[in-house]
Amino acid sequence: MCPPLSDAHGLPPSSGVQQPLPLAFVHGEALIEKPEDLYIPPDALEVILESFEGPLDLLLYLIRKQKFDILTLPVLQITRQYMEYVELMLELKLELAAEYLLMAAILAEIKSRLLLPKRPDADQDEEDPRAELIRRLQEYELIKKAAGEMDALPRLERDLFAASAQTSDSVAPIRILPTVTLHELALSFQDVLKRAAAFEHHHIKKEALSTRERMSRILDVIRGREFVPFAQLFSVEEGRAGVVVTFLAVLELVKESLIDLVQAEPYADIHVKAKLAERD
Amino acid sequence: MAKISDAQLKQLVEAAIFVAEGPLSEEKLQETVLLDLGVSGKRLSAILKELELDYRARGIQLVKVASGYRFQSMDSLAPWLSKLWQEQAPRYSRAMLETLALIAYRQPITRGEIEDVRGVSVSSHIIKTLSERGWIKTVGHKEVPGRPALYATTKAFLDYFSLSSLEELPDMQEFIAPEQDKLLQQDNELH
Amino acid sequence: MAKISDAQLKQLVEAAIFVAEGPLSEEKLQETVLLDLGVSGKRLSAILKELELDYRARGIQLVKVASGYRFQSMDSLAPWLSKLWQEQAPRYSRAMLETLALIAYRQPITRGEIEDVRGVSVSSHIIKTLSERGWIKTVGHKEVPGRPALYATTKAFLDYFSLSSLEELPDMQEFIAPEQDKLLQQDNELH
Repeated sequence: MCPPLSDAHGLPPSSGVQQPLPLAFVHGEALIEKPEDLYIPPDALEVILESFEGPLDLLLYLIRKQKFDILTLPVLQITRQYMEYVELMLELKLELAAEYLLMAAILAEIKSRLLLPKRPDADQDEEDPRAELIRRLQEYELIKKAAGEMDALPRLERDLFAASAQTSDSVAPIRILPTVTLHELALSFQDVLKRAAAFEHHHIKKEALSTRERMSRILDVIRGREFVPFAQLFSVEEGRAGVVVTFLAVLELVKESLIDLVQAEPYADIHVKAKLAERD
Repeated sequence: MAKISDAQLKQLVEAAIFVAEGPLSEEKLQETVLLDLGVSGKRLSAILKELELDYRARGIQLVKVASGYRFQSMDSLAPWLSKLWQEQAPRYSRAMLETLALIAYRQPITRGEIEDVRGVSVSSHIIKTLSERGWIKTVGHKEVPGRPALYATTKAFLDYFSLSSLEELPDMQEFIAPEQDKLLQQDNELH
Repeated sequence: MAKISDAQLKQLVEAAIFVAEGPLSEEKLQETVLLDLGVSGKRLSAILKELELDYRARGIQLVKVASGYRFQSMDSLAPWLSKLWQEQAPRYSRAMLETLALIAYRQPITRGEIEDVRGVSVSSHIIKTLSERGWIKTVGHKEVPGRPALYATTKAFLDYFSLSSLEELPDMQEFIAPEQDKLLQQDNELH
């Protein structure tokens, strides 16, 4: 539900930018009271009543409709009319926001204060009880007007459409590649060497006898030979660590299908044979 | 391309504004298509002015909105152009427009302050819709109990309404209380 | 609008092609923006022809593609317009720089050898990125199991770093402490 905006004078929706509600208006004026000679379907009345944005909006409408001046705010008449509308809303079982009843209370309070005779010793500076309500009504009217003007501003999708063109086929996103300086490159090299050095310092044996290296060496040893006795791959001088690395290298080579292990019969010597087909 | 002729510059700037996804500011033009071409700000402004004149009599116009330059259709053509789309342009309820107007004119503002002026509560749905459209954003929190969010409008809001700054909103002066005026000015200086 | 002047028709057709989401055919124009305006096919064609001529010297051009008319940027502007979509690639990782450094200083070198020195595996992504940048290339295969590729730097690499030859790379001796130097030598002997 989007009720039309009223015009700048606070009269409910005449010919705003948005669509007026046809049944609810006559000569640009909302038909709230049931005129004697015109039947308004209850639905339309509901729509009209629902179109108020709150108690301030309703009050403003009543004031403007009666051509009252906000500044003099005839509280007695306005309160009576306001209550009539609120009762109508209750009668139609409209979901009445608590704000409407709060406003009714405020109006009643202002009314009673105005009716009370002023005591002679009363503070001369005592504020007019209507002042706060008048200020609020003025402020609300201003924002209502601003909203109306904002709605009338030309805007995208409704009044304006962004104009665009396609790029020709050869337009392609450019990726700016990171820059690298020679200094960075040298430092990186230095870093990696330092790290490798530190690594070797702590694990010097492991590194010297690295599996990969041993794999290459084993392949080198068996190259061009038919069968190499398994034991020949090991050298005692390297000690336990060396034996382990060689063994791991052999397993790795088998796994990568670079060599075959051959045993003629159980408990016979194991021989190592290069998988020639795999080479080159 | 160390040097670029005026004719080439105009073609380049024109094409860039047309193919870019959103409005293009002069800064953005300098950082992208004009990069390394050494086009002075003065020369660029002159070219933009020329383009604006070139299109004045055409069906689309070069306009400057908050986030930069864009081409847009003449608003008098809207009734015919809108037939290109099946759906109608979205309409906004009075509640939404009044909330938006309050945020635009009184920013930064809290939800409570909006409710005080409107005399009714502001639904979360409205705040959510305005945020999702990218028209409003939270710019801070008010140092009062509950630290409510302070809302302000965005450049996208100005772009949507084809405005280049908040000052172009109708009747700005009436709405601005002195201290807010100062804030607004500060805000503009930041942009 | 029962009658539309040629000037108005041109503005409308122009704006429609600019604001439409895709190319607009003459039929689609007739069914949408020109609906009920009674514009003959001949008149529309003439207007489109005029528009095409109007834009011939501009940064964007009216072109007819399979599904209709659209405006598109002049092809010759592509290198500059592409910059509207430029993105900064993230900085190279340490792994990337170290790999490049090893290839530069120890070329020709296999991936396995780089991994041995760095102590971690070298991702295919790194080799791919460096190859795509044109800084490294495969110069052969090492005659060891698996015949791994031997990488070396390219002329483009030298050009990028303004070097005329690899000898101009900063001398590592300056950096390397004696014991590291020894290790380096050992390492070199293995090659």
